[in-house]
Amino acid sequence: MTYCIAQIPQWLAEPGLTHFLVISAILFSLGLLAVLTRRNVIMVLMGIELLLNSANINFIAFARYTTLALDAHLIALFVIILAAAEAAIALAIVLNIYQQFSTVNVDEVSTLRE
Amino acid sequence: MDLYAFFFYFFAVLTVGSAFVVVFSRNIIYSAFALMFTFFGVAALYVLLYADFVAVTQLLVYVGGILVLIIFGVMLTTKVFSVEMKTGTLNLLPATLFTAIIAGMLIFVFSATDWNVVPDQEWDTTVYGIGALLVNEFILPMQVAGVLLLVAMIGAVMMAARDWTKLKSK
Amino acid sequence: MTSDTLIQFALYILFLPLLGFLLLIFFGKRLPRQGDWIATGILGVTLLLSLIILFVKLLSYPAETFISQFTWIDFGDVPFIGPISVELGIMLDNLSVIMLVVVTLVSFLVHVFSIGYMQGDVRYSRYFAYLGLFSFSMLGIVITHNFLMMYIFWELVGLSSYLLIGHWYEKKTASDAAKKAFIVNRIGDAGMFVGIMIIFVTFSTFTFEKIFDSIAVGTIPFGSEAWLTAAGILIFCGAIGKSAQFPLHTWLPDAMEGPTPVSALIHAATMVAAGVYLIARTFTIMTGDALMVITYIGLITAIIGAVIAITQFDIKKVLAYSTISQLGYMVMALGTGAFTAGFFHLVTHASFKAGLFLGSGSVIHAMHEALHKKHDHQTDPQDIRNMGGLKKKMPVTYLTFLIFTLAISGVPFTSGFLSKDEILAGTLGFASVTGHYLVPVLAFLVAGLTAFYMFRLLILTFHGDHADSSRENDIHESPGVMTIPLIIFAALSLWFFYSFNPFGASSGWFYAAIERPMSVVPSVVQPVAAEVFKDAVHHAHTLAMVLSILIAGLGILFAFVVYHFRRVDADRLKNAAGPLYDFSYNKLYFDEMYDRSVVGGTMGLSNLSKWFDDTIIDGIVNGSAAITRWWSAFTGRFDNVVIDGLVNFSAYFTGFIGLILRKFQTGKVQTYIVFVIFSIIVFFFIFRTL
Amino acid sequence: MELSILGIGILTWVVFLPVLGMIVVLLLPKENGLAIRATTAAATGLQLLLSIVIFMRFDRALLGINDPDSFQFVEMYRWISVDAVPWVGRIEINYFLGIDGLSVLMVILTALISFIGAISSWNIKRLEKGYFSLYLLLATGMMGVFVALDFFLFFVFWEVMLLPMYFLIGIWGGPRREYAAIKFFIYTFVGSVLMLIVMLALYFSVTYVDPTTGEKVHTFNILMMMDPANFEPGTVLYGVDTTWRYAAWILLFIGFAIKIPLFPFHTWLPDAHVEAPTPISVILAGVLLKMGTYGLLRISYPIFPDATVHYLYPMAILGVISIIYGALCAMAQKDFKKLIAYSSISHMGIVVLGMAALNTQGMVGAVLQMFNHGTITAMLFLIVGVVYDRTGKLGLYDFGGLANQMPKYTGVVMIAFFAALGLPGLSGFISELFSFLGAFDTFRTLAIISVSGIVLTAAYMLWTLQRVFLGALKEEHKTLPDLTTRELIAFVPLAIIVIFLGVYPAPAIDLMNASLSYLVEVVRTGGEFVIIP
Repeated sequence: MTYCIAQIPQWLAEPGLTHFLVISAILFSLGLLAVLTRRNVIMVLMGIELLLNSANINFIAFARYTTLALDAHLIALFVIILAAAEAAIALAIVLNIYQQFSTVNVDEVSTLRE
Repeated sequence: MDLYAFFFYFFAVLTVGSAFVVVFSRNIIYSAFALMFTFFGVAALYVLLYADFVAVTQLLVYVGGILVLIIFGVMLTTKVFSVEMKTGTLNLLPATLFTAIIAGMLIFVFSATDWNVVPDQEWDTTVYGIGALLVNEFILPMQVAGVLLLVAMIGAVMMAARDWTKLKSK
Repeated sequence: MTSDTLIQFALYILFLPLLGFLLLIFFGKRLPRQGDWIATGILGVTLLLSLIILFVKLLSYPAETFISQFTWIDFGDVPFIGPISVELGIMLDNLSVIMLVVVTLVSFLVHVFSIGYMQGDVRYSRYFAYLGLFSFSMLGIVITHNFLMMYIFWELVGLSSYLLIGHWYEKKTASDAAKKAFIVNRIGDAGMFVGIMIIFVTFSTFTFEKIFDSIAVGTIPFGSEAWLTAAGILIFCGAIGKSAQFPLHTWLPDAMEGPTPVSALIHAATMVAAGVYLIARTFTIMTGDALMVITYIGLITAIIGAVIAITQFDIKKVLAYSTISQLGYMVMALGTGAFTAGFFHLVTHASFKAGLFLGSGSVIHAMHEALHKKHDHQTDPQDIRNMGGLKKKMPVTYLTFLIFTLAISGVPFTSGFLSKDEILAGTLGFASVTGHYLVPVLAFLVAGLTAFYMFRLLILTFHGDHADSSRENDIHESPGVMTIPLIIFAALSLWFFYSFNPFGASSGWFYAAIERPMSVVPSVVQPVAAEVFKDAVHHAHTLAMVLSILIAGLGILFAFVVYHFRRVDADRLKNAAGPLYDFSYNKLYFDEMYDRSVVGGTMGLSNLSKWFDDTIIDGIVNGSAAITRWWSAFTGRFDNVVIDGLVNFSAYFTGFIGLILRKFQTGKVQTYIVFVIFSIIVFFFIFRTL
Repeated sequence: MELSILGIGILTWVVFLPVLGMIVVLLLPKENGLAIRATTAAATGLQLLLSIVIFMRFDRALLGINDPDSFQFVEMYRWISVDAVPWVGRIEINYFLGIDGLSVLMVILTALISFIGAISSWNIKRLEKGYFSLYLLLATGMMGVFVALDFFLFFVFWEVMLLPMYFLIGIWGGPRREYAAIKFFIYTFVGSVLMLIVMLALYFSVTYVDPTTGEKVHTFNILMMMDPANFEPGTVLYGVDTTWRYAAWILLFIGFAIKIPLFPFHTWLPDAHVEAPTPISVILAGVLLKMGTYGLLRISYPIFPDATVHYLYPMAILGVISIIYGALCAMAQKDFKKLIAYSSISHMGIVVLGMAALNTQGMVGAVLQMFNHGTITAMLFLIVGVVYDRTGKLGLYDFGGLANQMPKYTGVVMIAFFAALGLPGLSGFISELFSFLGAFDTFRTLAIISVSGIVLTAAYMLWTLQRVFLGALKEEHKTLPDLTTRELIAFVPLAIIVIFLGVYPAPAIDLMNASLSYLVEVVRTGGEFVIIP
């Protein structure tokens, strides 16, 4: 019993790679949930940003704890660049959608079906 | 529990908590602001991971750029001062279920895997290294990224500037 | 004159008509008189050349055979088989030089006749062009020295026959008849093709001479005499088709839809006789069994033709069935071994039957003009019931027609008597050697029937009074271009061209020139040996002559009694015969039988194939359609989207998946992502267990 | 023999000239229809010219088949070479072109039909630029298949041919074009997949020792695959008469049989033909079908001689079924184009029968029949196209009496129809004759049965002739114009070839006789050949 009690705090006390990964996993799931469930396109966009962030956390964590090193930093940077571009385009599209359909709810915009 | 662990848990809770708000808040404005805290938290986590340059970039781009864009988007497409601020959900049950499974899966994989961790290395600032890499090995991706940003910018302007109502009336 | 010159002449004879064909088909309409003089002139030249060849050959080289050949296709030394090469070439022996004269003569006279008969036709130049093509192909059959060329020209005469029968193709009956002629001939040709395949596979050559030599030294197909017999019979199939033998005789009466000169040239004198010529050419390799088959086929054909001819009223139909009957006679003669007699009959028959057809053409021409003058388009100008009494109006036609009729009936002092008498003697001799007495009995019966129905035709057409006296005055004798060929044919139907003795041809030049070739087949399957047969014929000869004169006389007498003097009422006879008359009048119901069985069967089979293709193989296989419907009912949300059952399971499966996926196509991005995630989860669990 | 222009081998020119044309077409403005058409005609015309040069310079005595030294106009470059991929070894794919007696006739046929097709594409109305660039790409793919000697390259060309065909049918076709295009695509693609499987199996089984480095290299070289010594012991396809080899042969056979198309795999053909625009039908029947039989002769026969010999009889049976079944189906059709499509099935059956005979006459007959069927069927489809262009109708009962109205046309029709039904004096006869003669040597009964096909062919061809051209002219057709000069340009060369080869086939037979005899020898010694009466 004492063995177990001693174990847990130590596991908690030293945040390592796994901790960051778990954080990123949670962020990922939350982002996914936003993407999946929200009707508002902008909320979906926010979810995507969360997803990208969680991926970035992974990269940086691996950079710190494995041999990936600076390469991972650069990849993270490119992801950020991508996110910026994506956000700009996506919002432009959202504006267009809004002007076209007067709504930004995805379930009402289903012309893709035809 | 040393200082590092403390900061880690603090920012971890900040990040995850505000992310929860982002996702579950019914008011989109709240979501947007909570997103800012998430980005902050992530930036702080980067710092904890010795990624100073990335952290700063995160702050500049996400908080300074993307978030502002998003908030603008919200303002432009939602009647801010009405009660209609609340946004609905769909597919809630299956989506939550799937997401839970995914989360479980991910966490299981991440924690069960025996990562090939190298012994703790102490780093100086990464700015110099990143700079060197950017103009050497990563020169092509950087150029491409630059072009991408340019294209995205022009494209966004073009799309956003098109006046639909006028087009329709014609 | 050397053999080289003869060969050269033969080549001219062969290719001049082709030249005429090409000239007329391309420039015919632009030439003066639409080029009929070119075609006729060319045939005149070929006739002259053939006569020269005939005289030179028979006088200077009676026993020699001239061959000239070149290698057409050379496969070289073929692995596992040995050297194979295909030679084409021409051969001049007594058989072919006589045939050359027959073909060019009839063709030339028919050309002359056609100038009058076809006057003002819509496709005048085309008609002469096709005649040229026919002459070319027919001459090719005559002078070839190998099976391949024989087959090639065999089919080409079929083509020209098709084109000429269908000359007036606006008429459905004409184009039907043309089609029928070609296809029925094709059936025979297919058999011949198989025969040639057997020969080629065994001997790796098509050349007659080489094949005969190989068989003589004992090489036979697949080492069995049965195959040799089969090869013989199969080659004879070609003759069955072309010479309108039973059971493929039905095309010939229909072929009378073509212009009458064409009937004279192709369907009486030359092309249909090609079958007989083929048997004569390949007589050397015919086994006894094959010859027996040939005999009986010929006999059956002779009887069928004669029986049907008795009751027909269309002047050309009567002649057509008489042609069938006479061809049967020739084939039978060759089958029994009366080689020279059979071939002799071919030659004599060519002139008098061509004459008969041209005479009928002359009559039809006159009738047609008369009817045309009265604007009568109802009355059939070919029906002998509408004729009668033409004797006075058309004396030349009548006289020549009378000579032809006497010839075909086998009355002494005609060429027909000479040849027919020899054939009957041959059958008697054959019967005395082999014991097949049915053959001579029926042959004599046919001779009697022939005399009867030919005189019936003559009497109904020319004697008595005209059926409609109002048009009698409009009927005139045909112009000179039409009567002169008739006179020439009539002259050729007399005895003295063939033998100075009017009661026996065996002393004439013809018998000297044509001799039965030696059989080369293995001795176990040899037909009756030539010497034995000759002896038997010699013994039977006098009997045959007496009998044949008697029987022909009887037939003629009977015809006069019934139709001229009307001592016996024809209708009473008809009623007495009852169903037999109907049977004969309806051509023994052969056409109906074939329509039901062969044509119907093939069409049925073809529709079955189409159904099989559309329904079973292709289309939406019933099962897959049913499953599709079940699936759509199950989902309840989709129309019956027809999965195109692309025959095999994989295609069906693809469609199936497509249907499922379609359900997921909601148009909402988020739903899609849900599916993506779902699949990720599935994959995760799959790979975890691995 | 070597022959190069501007330092580039003549075969490369022949293959890629259309691609050059395509580039020019793509650069032209899409309004300039005449220039686009002229470029297409020029590219295919030059291709034809070069193929005639090849015909002149071709050495008739060289054998080819499995002997790399006696192939002609050979070009070989290293195309893809990847060192040391894990568990694959060195990947080596060569750009390997060359022709022998088997392929030379097909090269000429392809160039000829491409040119004729380009001429008859003149009156394509819609989206000319797309049409003609796809058409040129198709021409390259077809030509490539016949000159490639590397299996991978062969496969690439095979697929290159497939895609333009799909679009050409799917966009420029008749009312049910999507259905037909998809059907064509799926059928052919299934064939490709089967071929791909065998190709990979062969690749992993065959090695050769690189003379420069001394290491063992896997290769796609078809000629290497023909040498049993090159098969690695223990690999899938090693040995003689093994189950795997039989299986591989069957897969390949199905792949090719779909293309031929042989009896149970043929239903894509009628649909594709009915929907395809006329020039595409011409190409489809004139060239594409030959790829199947060519593939069998080039790949299945010499690489798997044991399996080939083992399956000769079933193959011949399928051929006979195709002959008779195709003819019967053709007879029941009411649509002009469908009728011709089924007649193609019937005629290609003769090719298969001749090939299965496995002797020189049969093989020569088969390859000649491939060529002749190409020219004759091209004529037949052009003939259908002529009436379709003028009236928009295809039903056999919609016409009648055209012979009087359009005499030149009817003349051409006569030549084509009679050539198709195997009239002596026209080319179809020669090839059918030798196919049957060869088949009779090996399969006596089957050959006799198949001869009934020539009767059926005569029946449906003449029936069609009667229904469409004879009889009385319909009122609405009294103004139909006869052939135009452009149409005559398309018809006359084909008619001349059909007549010439019918009268004097030796030039064509000499081209391939040596190679095909050698192929027979190679295959017969590689397996246990028996004659089946």
